[in-house]
Amino acid sequence: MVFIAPPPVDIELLLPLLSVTLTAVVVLMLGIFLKGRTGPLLAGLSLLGLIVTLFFTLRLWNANRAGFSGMIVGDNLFVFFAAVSLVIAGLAVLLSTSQLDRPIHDAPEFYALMLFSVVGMLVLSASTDLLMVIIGLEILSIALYILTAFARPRLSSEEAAMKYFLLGAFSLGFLVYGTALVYGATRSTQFATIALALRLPEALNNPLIITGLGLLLVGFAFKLSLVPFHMWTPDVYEGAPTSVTAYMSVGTKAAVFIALLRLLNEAMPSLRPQWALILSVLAILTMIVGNLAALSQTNLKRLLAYSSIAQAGYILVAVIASGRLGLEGVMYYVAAYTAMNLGAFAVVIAVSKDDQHVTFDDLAGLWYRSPALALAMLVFMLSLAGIPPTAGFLAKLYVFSAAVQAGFLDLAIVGVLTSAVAAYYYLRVIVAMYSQPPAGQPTVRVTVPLGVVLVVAAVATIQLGLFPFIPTGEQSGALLALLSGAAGR
Amino acid sequence: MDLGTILFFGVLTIILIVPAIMVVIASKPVHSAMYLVATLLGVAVLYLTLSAEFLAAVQVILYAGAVMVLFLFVITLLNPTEGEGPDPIRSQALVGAALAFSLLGMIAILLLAGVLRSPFADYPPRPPTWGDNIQAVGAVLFTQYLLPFEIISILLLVAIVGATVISQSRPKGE
Amino acid sequence: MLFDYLWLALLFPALGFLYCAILGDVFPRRWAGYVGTLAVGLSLVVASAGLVTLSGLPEQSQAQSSVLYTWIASGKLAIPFGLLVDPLSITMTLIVTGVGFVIHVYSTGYMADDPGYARFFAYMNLFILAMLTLVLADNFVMLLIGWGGVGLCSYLLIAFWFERPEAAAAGVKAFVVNAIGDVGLMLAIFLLIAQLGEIEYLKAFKAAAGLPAGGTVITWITLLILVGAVAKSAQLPLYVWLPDAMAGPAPVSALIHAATMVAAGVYLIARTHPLFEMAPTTMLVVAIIGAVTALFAATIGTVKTNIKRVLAYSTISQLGYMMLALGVGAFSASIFHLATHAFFKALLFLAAGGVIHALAGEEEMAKMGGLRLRLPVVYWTFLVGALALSGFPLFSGFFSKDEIIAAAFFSERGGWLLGLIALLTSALTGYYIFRAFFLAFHGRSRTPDEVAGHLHLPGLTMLIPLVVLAGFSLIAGYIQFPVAGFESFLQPTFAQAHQPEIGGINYWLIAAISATASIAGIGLAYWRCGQEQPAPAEFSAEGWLRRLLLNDYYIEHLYRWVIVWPVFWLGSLVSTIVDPIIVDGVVRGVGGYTRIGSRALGVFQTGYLRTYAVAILAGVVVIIAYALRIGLQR
Amino acid sequence: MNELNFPILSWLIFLPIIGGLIGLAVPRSNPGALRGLSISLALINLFLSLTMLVRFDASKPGPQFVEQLNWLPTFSIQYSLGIDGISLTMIALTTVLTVISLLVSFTAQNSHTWEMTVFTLFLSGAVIGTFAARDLILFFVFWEFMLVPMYILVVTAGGPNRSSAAMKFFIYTAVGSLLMLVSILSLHFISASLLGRPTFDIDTLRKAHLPYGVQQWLFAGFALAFAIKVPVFPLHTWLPSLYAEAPTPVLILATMLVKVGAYGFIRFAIPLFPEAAVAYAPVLAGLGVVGIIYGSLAAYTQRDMIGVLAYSSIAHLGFITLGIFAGNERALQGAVVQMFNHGISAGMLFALAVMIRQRTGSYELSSLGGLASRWPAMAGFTTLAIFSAAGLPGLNSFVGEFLLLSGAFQTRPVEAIIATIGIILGAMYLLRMFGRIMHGQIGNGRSFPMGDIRLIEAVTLVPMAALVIAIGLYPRPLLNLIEPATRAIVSTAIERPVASLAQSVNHGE
Amino acid sequence: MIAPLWYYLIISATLFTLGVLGVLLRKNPLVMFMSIELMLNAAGVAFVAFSRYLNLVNGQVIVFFILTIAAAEVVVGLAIIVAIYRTKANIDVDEINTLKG
Repeated sequence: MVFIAPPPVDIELLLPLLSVTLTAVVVLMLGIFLKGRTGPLLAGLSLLGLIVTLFFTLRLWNANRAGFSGMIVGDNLFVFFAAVSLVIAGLAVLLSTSQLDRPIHDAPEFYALMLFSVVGMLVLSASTDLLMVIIGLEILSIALYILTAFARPRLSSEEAAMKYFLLGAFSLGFLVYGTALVYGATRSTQFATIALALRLPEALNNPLIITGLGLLLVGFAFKLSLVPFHMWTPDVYEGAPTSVTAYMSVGTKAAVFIALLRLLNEAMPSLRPQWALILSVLAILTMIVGNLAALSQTNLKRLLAYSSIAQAGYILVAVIASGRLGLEGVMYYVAAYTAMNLGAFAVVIAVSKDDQHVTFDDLAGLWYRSPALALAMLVFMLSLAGIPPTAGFLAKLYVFSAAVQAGFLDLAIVGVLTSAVAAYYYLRVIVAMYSQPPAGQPTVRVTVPLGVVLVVAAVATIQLGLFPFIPTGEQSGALLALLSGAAGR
Repeated sequence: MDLGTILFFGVLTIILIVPAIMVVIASKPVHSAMYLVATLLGVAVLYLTLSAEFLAAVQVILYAGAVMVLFLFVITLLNPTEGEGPDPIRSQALVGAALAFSLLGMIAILLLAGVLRSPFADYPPRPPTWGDNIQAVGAVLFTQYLLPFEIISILLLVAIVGATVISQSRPKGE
Repeated sequence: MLFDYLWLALLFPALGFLYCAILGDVFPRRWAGYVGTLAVGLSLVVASAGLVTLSGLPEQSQAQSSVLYTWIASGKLAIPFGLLVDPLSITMTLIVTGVGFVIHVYSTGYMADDPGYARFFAYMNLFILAMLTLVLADNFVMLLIGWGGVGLCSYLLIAFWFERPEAAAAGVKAFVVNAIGDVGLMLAIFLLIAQLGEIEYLKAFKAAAGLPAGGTVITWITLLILVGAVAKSAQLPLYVWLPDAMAGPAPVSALIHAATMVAAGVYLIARTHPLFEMAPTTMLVVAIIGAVTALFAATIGTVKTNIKRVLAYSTISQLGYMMLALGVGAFSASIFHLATHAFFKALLFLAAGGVIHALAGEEEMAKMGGLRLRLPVVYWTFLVGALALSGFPLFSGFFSKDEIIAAAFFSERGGWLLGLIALLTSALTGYYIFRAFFLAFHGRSRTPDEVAGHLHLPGLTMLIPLVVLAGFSLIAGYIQFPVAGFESFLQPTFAQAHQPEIGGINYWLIAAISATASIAGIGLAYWRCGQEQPAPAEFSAEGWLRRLLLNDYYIEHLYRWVIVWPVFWLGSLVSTIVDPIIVDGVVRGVGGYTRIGSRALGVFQTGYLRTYAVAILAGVVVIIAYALRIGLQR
Repeated sequence: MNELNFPILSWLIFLPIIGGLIGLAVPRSNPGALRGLSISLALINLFLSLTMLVRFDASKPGPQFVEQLNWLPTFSIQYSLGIDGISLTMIALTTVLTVISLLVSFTAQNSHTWEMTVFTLFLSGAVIGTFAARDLILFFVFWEFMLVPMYILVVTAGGPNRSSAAMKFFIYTAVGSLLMLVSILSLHFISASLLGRPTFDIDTLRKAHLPYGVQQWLFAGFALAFAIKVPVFPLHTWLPSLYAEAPTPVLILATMLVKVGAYGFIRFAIPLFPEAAVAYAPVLAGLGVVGIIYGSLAAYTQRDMIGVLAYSSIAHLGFITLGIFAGNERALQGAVVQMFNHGISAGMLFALAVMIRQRTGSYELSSLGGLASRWPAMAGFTTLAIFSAAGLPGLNSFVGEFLLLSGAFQTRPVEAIIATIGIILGAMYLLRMFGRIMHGQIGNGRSFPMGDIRLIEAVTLVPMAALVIAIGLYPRPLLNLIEPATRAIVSTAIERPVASLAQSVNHGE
Repeated sequence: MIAPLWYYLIISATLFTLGVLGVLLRKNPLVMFMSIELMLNAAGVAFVAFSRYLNLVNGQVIVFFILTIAAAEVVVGLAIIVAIYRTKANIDVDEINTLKG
């Protein structure tokens, strides 16, 4: 019998994970015991759990803990993205309560799964090991597969779930295979160790590593719906319940981008030219295809899906640029994108008659039916289009600044030109609201939770645009050093 | 490498790859499932040759056992008697196949080149230093991989909750 | 400064304009006429005072600048708002205010029944203001203000009866053709600024003396000024607007399109004569344009049947004379003719206006005839004007015109050809004006009975101006006597000019020939039109020559084909094809292709799960291919 | 802080914007309150700008009424305001036109007065912001934001094709301005290495002497944005369609929108990239001239008033472009004066167009005619406006045109001559329009119940008419205001680079 | 008995490609799913082979986790397929394409 020494457990670092998990379990349990319309109660409970978690998360500010043999880290980057993820989840919970005429069946499971997906996001934000990344991604993804199917027995919801699931699993295959190759080349899956190994020229020159990198990027690209790995996105976004669409459009991006950022900068800084090139191509394709495809959409959910593809392209530009501006750019963009995209989806939920098909007709004459809602949507659309003084503008400014500074002028130019194209479809939304007289649509009822989301999102969109708050704090030493090293090059 | 080894691995290759091919081309899902079991068992044998006894056992029990039973269960539940219909996007499938084979070629080249340049690819390798496989796995699993081990339980919980909620029958139009 | 009060001459018409424009229809309408007339009268008084002051000055200081303020200052360029008083400008001022005053008086009667009474006087006063600015300006740019202002008033007054499409069109034509002249003048000023840096007359002339005489620069400057003069003074080839301008009321034709504004071109060249004298080429061009225009317009005048149009072509012809005089260097003679012409042509127009007024707006001579007895005062005054115009001995036109013809023959810049043309024109002048005279006043009445029965007999306000102008037409020629009085008055202005000295036998010989020629013309007119029944051809368009003349030698057609329609076609081309289809087409094309690209992308989004998988695989293959390229390099 | 110890520029910018925000909360059912709010804010703004006019010291070099705050330190972006004579002129004009635009929109009975009022306020604030900003990003923020109220105005209150027109306008200008953003960022980073510190402040950036090759690219980015906004031929096609669809009262203020493009050339593109500007000047001046002729020709054959005015704007802005790129101080000064004048004369024409449409229900030239006999006072104002636009000597536009063309004549004679000839075409299309509207007879069977100019309408027209005449006769105050600023630009941004270019050519030989 | 590293890797690549092919060619989601299992197994083979040749046991531990993940995926995936079958009585992926464009 070999005695295995118990490893040290950093409970503070685990607290956010634990509290969300605990909330999820409590919600599940209550669902078993309580009968009737439990939705609002469980939503409130979930919100409470998320707020508590947010508290635990923020306590880690400037703590810079690494734990569990380098599996996760609790740096400020984690705190920021975890906080964003928690806010996203909170707003999504509020959104989900508002689909009143489409009650969420199985409320306990719904909220529990949502909370579990938050666990996945937290894991992703913290992980510094490819295995943890895979596990986090799977928790998040599996929860989302099921949430996508929650509008069943509507076929489109199930179809979306199946497409999402099969392609997701397909891409997982690439991700895992890539991990295997990286492991073969560097003897480890841990970022720090990989980076160390890659300092040696023989590891760097091993074709396994570049192949592995490529396959890993495929896995990430799928989750971020980068072109050409994006094709599931519009279908899934259309088919899923709108509140879930809203949630995954922002949540996945936030969590996966931070993981990607860590992988590239902490594990593979020495492969920067290679991944920058691959990602540049993907970014250019994404910005072009995402925006172009959105032009001819008539279903708002599909339109926003393509829009989110394109937005991911812009964030990716900041990732490629790296450096201080790039890092802050990703952070800022994700925060801004959260506010404006969730806001837009909130409006979509408010005006939609049918969970799947939300068209421009549903928006027609909104300006005359519900001016406040129309103004909020105006703010969100302008922000998505990158028009000042909204957060979307500053976000783009960040991205393009970072790109120009790092010498990626081509990315910046493609970015601005596609932004102009993007303006077209965002403006079409505005035209629908402001230009056409109402055609007998019912007056819009905005529920309290939805109103809260709208106000929070709109205020955040403008507030971030005018007085941006970018909490860099004392960055986790290693990452910032790497970043500044990359910028200095 | 002696002849016996070559013969052994030659046979192993056949019992691994042929069923794998059959998985892809068998017309009935139930046949595919059976061929998959064969492949999985073949992989377990591969694990054994690599001194991963623990994994081989898990592979047989968990995969060839539990997972495949689940598959067969679903297949019989759905009972898709007729084979697949005509392919509406056949040309596209051909493009896909071409891409897949080129992928195979490229990955094979890259892997071989990688092996050639790896400092550790000497054959035969040194015997494993970890001693008893199960003990070694356990030691690593509960120290270095403690956190993933715990967290993967959440994944399983998610899967269980998800599977139950989604496969519950519910009257339409509710 | 001596002439600081002179700006009052500008102020009164300005105030008159403001009153008529703003309050004219608020207070009783008649007041507008009184105020307008009074304003011009006061200007006349100021101008007379100016004349008195000027006469009291020694000759060498008879060019006084009085600067009100600096109008534009930009860098080294400073443009003052200043008045230049010298014999030339004071002469012009007197003509403008004097004739203007008389015509204002006349208009109070003539326009009495017009609904736009106040508006009319507003425009007229504005015109006086602009014209005075033009003649009193002490620099080119201020001249341009007056120049543009008179153009504006001309437009407004030609199109005064804007309900009539032809009047509105005529106004536009006048303004646009004059705009060509404005552009020429502006370019001349630009060239002056660029080359000399001066735009005040006196300084510019001094600076120009440094330029090589006959050089390219001075030639271009003068040619461009000439473009302006030609447009304003309705010379070939830009005369086309003036005949149409007769669509305005008769007093307008008298004041603007006979006496004052059209003479502005002549004034301009006289004003800038130091420049022209340095450019012999331009002088020759001026002379040729003048001579040809004089003959050309006179020939057309012989066939026109609209009484005001006859007078219009006559005006063009007479302005041609003045140009000719300028071209041959006889600046004083030109201004002299300008002055006499102002009186007798104004008289003729007003008299014609009396006829038209009486006939309720009828201008066609085919509907006139035999008015001698019905409108005696008009008849006699028209006769005086016609005699003066035709250069009948001892009438004002005789003296001034003969000086020009003599100068054309004997000046060192003249020549026998120019002289002959001038003489021929003189004969034609006698013919066409008396043709009109006879057609209108003699013979049998061709007026429809309902009109003839209700003649609007002119009142005193119309008759007195006629008589006054007739008096001036009689005596104005004598200001030159006893010894070149007018010329010596103008001497300070033209001191530096090399004016031809023609006296003695040459002058009297020419006078005799010219008088004979014009009397011959009058005789011919009497022979053809003086009978009870005029030659029937007069009112028809038989024969190629008559058609040619009636159509202005088809110059109008030429313009239409070469300029007007091409501009319109080009414009239509731009509006209908180039802009919406080509230029915007590119823009929309980009948008369209973007949309097509968008649809094309939609085609790939088949909804088939496996399509998406193929896309993913394609991405993988590309990335792995890249890895292959990189990985095997080293 | 500044001369007044009062952030007057910020007030000028944000008063209308805050007013607009408050206005959004005023219900539609209470138009009176909104009118009162908006017009009083506009009047306060007018008063503030007049205060600045009084307190502005034209003899002092450099920006005045400066305000500076660190806005986004991460990017070293400053909230930095300040004006010179050119900015002040434009701001004052904007405040005047805002008042007039609002008043006209009140008189025009339109179901969208509410939108017009609220978003006009936003537009006004944004336009003033562009003129006051001295930080490139701050400028860009206002510049982009400017599009939004205009866009909303068009899509809510516009004509039948409003969506596509507004879209073309937005996308077209967005393409240009986004490329400018790339230029701005490149400038920022390149000059950061030259200056040793990153900045967006234009006065500091001017000191970074960029290499000529870099300047060329960056200038191109700026020039494209400004050229689209001006608009310079052939980038103009958004303008006629926008004007055709936009609610006309708004166009009175929107004339300032295109001025921002010209202003951008003067304030940013030329001083920041002097050598490149000199090198590109022939092209842009040439395009300006083409625009004059092209716009005039198109205006000559338009079927409705707004079309004529739209293409006339293109022609007039062609003059301004020529003036800016003539490379001559007088021409530049003339261009600025013309920017001012065009605002007035075009504003007046748009105001009159609104009044005519209100009385006759149409902008179609073919359905109008003979209005002068029905409404003489309106005809009088129209006459003044038309001849002001035509550049009649003695009226405001002549001053600018004269300075502009006489200046341009010295450096670019051929272009100046063609441009001067363009004046003839200008007279042609303007008089054609005037004649079609005012002259002739009122179409048979038509009766127009409304009377002549009402008092509130006169209130909008008289100030502009007064400015037309006053500037025509006594332009000195305006010129004195502008001259130091233009001289500074010319001496640093045109004469020096020309000299240095010449020098380098000499060295090269 | 042990084969050279390249052998394992080639086997793994072949299995991986066969899995990819299955996803691309089959219309039955169950078979597609089985193909994905092939891909994951291929990765497992590579991991274990590397683990053996690097003489590091953690590769095997990672495969253990991957097996678990695969199991979880199977559970959920099969549930989704069953749910679709309930709704549509057909699970052919080519017949399920209401979402497109």
